[in-house]
Amino acid sequence: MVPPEWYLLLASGVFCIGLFGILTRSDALYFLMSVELMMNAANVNFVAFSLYYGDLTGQVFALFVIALAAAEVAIGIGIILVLYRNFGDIDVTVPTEMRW
Amino acid sequence: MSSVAPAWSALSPALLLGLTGLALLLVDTIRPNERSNTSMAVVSALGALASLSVTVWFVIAGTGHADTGGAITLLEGAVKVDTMSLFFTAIFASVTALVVVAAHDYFHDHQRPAAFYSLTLFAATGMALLAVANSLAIVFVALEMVSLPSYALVAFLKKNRGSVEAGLKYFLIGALSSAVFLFGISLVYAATGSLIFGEVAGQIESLDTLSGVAGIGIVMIVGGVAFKTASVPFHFWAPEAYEGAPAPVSAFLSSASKAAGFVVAFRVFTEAFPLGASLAADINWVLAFGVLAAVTMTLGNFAAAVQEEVKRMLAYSSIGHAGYALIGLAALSAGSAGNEAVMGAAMAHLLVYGFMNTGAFLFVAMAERWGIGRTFEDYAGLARRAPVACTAMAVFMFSLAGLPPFAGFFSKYFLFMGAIENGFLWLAGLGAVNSVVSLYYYSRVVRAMFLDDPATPSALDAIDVRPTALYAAVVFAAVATVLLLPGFGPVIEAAEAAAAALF
Amino acid sequence: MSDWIAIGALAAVGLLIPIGMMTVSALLRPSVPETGKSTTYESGETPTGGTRIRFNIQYYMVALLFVVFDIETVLLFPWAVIYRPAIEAGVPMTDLLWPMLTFVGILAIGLGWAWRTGAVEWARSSRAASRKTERDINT
Amino acid sequence: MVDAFAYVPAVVLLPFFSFLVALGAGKYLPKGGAFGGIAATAGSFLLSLWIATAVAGGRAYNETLYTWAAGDQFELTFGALIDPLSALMLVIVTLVALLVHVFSLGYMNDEGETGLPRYYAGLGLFTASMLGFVVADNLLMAFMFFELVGLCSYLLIGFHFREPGPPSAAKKAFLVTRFGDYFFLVGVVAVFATFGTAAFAGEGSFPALAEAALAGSGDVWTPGGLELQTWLTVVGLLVLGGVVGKSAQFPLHTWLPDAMEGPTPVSALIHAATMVAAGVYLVARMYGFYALTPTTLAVIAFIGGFTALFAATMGVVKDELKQVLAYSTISQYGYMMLALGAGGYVAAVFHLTTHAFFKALLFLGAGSVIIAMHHNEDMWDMGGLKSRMPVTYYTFLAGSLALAGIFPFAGFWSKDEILYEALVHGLNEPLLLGGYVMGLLAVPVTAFYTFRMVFLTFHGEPRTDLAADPEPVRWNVKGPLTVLGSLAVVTGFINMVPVQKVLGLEGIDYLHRWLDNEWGGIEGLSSHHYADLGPYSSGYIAGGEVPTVLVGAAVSLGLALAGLGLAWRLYNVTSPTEHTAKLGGIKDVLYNNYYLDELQVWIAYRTEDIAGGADTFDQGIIDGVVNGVSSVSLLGGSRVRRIQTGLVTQYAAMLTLGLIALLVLLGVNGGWFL
Repeated sequence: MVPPEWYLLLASGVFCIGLFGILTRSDALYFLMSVELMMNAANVNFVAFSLYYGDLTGQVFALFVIALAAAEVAIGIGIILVLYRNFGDIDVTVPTEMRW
Repeated sequence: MSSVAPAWSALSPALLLGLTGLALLLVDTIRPNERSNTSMAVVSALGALASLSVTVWFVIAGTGHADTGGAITLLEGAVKVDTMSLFFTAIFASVTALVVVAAHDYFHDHQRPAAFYSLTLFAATGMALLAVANSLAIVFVALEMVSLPSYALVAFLKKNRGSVEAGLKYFLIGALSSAVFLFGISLVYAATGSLIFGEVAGQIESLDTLSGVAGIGIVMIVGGVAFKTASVPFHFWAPEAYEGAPAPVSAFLSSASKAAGFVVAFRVFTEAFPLGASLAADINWVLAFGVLAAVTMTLGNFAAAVQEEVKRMLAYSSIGHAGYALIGLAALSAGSAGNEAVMGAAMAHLLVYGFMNTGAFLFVAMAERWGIGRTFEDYAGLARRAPVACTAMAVFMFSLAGLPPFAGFFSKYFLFMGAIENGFLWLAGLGAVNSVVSLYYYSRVVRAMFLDDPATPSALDAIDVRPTALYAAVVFAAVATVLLLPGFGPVIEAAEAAAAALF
Repeated sequence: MSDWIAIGALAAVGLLIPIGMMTVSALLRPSVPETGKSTTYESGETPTGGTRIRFNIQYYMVALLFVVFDIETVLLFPWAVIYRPAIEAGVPMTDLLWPMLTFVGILAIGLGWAWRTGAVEWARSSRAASRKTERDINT
Repeated sequence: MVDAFAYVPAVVLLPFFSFLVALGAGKYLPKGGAFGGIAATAGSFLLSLWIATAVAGGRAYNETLYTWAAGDQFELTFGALIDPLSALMLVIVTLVALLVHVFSLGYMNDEGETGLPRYYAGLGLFTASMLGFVVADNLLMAFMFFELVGLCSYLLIGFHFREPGPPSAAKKAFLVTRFGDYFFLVGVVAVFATFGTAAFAGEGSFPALAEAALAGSGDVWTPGGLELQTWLTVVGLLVLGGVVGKSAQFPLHTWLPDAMEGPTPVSALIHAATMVAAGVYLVARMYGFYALTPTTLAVIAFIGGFTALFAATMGVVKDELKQVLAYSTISQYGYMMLALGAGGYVAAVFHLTTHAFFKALLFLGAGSVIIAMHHNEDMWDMGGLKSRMPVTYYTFLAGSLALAGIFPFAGFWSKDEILYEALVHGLNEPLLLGGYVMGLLAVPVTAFYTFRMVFLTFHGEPRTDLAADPEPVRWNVKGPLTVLGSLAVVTGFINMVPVQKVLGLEGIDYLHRWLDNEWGGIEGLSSHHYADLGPYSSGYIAGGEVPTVLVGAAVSLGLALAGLGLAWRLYNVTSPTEHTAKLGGIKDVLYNNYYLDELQVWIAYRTEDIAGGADTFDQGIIDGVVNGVSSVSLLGGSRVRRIQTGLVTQYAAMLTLGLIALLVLLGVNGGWFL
């Protein structure tokens, strides 16, 4: 059996890749994908430790997370659409009318 | 209570809110082309009020109270109805009712207002669910259930660049924060093997080598909570979202959504990560909340002092108030008898804040409805045209500033007092200094409305309509703020009882 | 450990075969460059306009609805898996059925609302209509 | 018989109803709701008299009337505490409020002011809050009404809100007093934290608990193992912050002169007789607590003495009638603080009483002059009003004689007693003696500026056409002036301690006996008890009590007369000049006289220099500090807001950094990385 630390390392790696994407990309779609990556990193943990502890909660919760992530993407795409209509771009650094 | 009714009926406040939202969708499905703004508003307000009355009835009947058999748990312990959940559900339902009533006038010329009402009610359902959550899984699902409609609500004015920009920023920061939150939950699950609060608490003390994992997880959960409560450094979305969103939505987010964040924080950090056990595992989250509270109230108040627009000032002031309420978590110490007093005071502050802050934002909604400008100068002389509303606004401002004898003074007083009793003099002192700063910018509004002259004589001619429902909501919020003076005794007692059940 | 060798071998073979076939064909076939070969493949039609056209907005609407409802079905599978064993273990039918019916019911209300409010009505957009007539004139 | 004490809430509520009536229906009432206010304050006054009679009948009252909120650790209650002190204060406040209401008919209604309902509503609310403050039976309730009083003064000072001056003066008054109030609030919290109660009187009251704790019995909380005496001193000083703000003591006195922008009756009510009195009253109310901490008492005495002198010197150079009165108010409250700090509880209350009457009188007299002068307040434009408005002149003169401390007017008795107390207690306490010397030095200055004002205003020849033909005033102005004028003459006789001591007559020090619970009162709230607690012992000069009394009285009266005489020489001429140096140029004056004049001029110049310096200090340093603090806050705010750049990716970055910072903080704290 794979030691649980490895799963933790994998999940952390994926999470950090997602975070890196968020910090470096200004395209809204990349932003969404990066968030998905971070959520799936959490899912790796859930499923792995569900197996480790012999407890189904983690797996079921991972399913819920997938569904919620999809819903979040749906909302996100909707907002990106109206963003494009109003600002003519999906670059998230463009709308800076409100600040300070 | 629980002996005569099935146990699931303890969830009826949340269910009522959800069913009302669904009913609105059904009605709109059946008659999609009729613009029935009024009936929609009435139905949603009735739903929220029904939920409120059931909640109040439960509180009076003692549902979930220790005297009547203790908290009611459902769904294998994932849901728990107790006094605190009812207390917060009352806040959510009241704010929702105020907001939907006010929205009736705000969206009077909107094409499809039905979506607004159902989204608001779905978000309220999520909040009510948050209040009863007893498992990290439910917490996350309910949190998303609050967040997702909120994103859509902020961006509800699809053709308004401000609204869209606000929605985008809110969504992006929100998505990032919920991912962080989720990862935190997964780490806690990895360390303890459970998501139910009680079981997590049982494991925390005996973590041994995994305490670092759990610690990182807990800090990430703190982050998720801080996002929902708009606390520094997760607050960046708040000024923009509150400023750009339609004002009723700002009211909803800054009052109800913030309270929802706090109910999660209160429950998670007392039941899942109890202080004594956390300290034994070297996870001093009180320190984290102390830092957050200090930074949050300072940043919020100082930034609010230099704003030019009233709505953005209110946004920052709302951040400052999150800092005050965080004292409820930051001023705890293991095993101290004063813990319930300080947390109870924070809850009472959130209730009072729910009314006064909602009222203030709804006043801004009224100003937007009239079409006068957004800055302090644009409010000059407003009291001459709208004396009742301006008096109400003055009540909100003074109460927010914590000026005696308004209700805001009492809640803040009890809060600082509790912090001092628990040995956190520095937090209370910082809070007092910040209150002084806050008086400056709140009184600017009052001065503009009552003492200043309008820039041009015709500046106020825009006020030609009397939005009845908005007026009603604002006045009702003001009356509630005032009525909380004599009613503060029962409120603080209920809050302290709710907090006592947590420790 | 031997299981992993098999998997590794399978992966190696899976990679080698297509790469080998492409290499061999590239070596054997004659090279005859021609404009018709480099144009976009449109099922035999002559392509019109650029490739960077704006998609109809309703394409996204349908895609959104699809994503949401598709993913929700993920939650149906575990339920379906335990349904029969649970019945056999003596759990009352209503306890099993009602939650899922409620869930599907809520989804149905949402879908119905989206449908009735025009999210899936394809031809109502005036821009789409005008574009369609335009293309008809061209052909 | 109906119990008088059952009507205590009514005393407070009557003016509150007049506030509601004026606010709600003032527009439809004749005179903008003035009569409602007059009726309400008259009712309150009569009830107060009845209550005072009941106290004189040997009874007292200390009840919790309403429990607002009862928390786990502490509770908020409303109650009423009626003892000789509060009964006396009730009578003073209601009487002055009644007279001010009547006077307002002349000053506001007859002058055709607009916004009268707002004005009378403000007066009503103000009176109600002040009365609530007076009857408060615990510190928290007192604090709330204290704040309300501040709010009302904000509303009333800024009454003429369309002009530039009043709103900013109102804001300043509000902010400066609130600055003090925040210390007060912290003090209230500290009292609660220490004793678990904020009640003023009774077995479980906080002064009693403090006394017991100092005596070694009883257990109270102190932060961080601080020594009890030190902590009590800190608490006392915190509460004193509010007092210094409200009673306009150095360095928080700056708001009061500005507050003269308000209508004159408001100045009379707020800045002479009641609101400013609130601070002093509060110290008197919890004197059982202050008496326990010698350091606090010394601070109070020193602040008081310094303020008395400092403000008096500034009064010398002011040209506007109300400005002179404003500085004299600050100075007189300095005397009261000096008395309290010197252990002269009765003397302070005595001066509070006499001052309330003669200062209200002077303000109303000034109001009368201002009506006559069509709202010109510059004294250099007046002159010769004596023959044209005799009622105003003679009442004003009575008030001035009282203020200057001339025998036998009210102010003489009370000021003399203050100085006496400071002297006999100060002989063993250097700091207190310093206070006494400053108080004594202020006496001639006070007499000088008071009579400079009187002579410039009423004597000599009219210097402008306005002064030659003043507008007449009606009964509603003269009536209150007459009442207060007689009071200014006779109030002093309620407490003739020097006479008693010198002649050996027993029992004519009525106020002493009143405050010593001789007729009735509450155990532990008597001047006798306070004297037992106090840290001071008495010393005498010239070999005994009687000579000390005589010497003290003679010195202060002599100094007052000297100041009066100086003013007489410089200003009681047909055409006084601002720069008195010209007097020296008159050739026909005798050499000796010339020399004397030179001296006078030199003294006047030096005084003016000092006064000018104090004024500069006041305007430059104190205001500078206040402004500096606010601009630093605003600067901080505008720096802070810059982190909100509007770029969402930067938000994400800062959010991540914040999270990492939290992780590192907790990690290092919990030792995860080890």
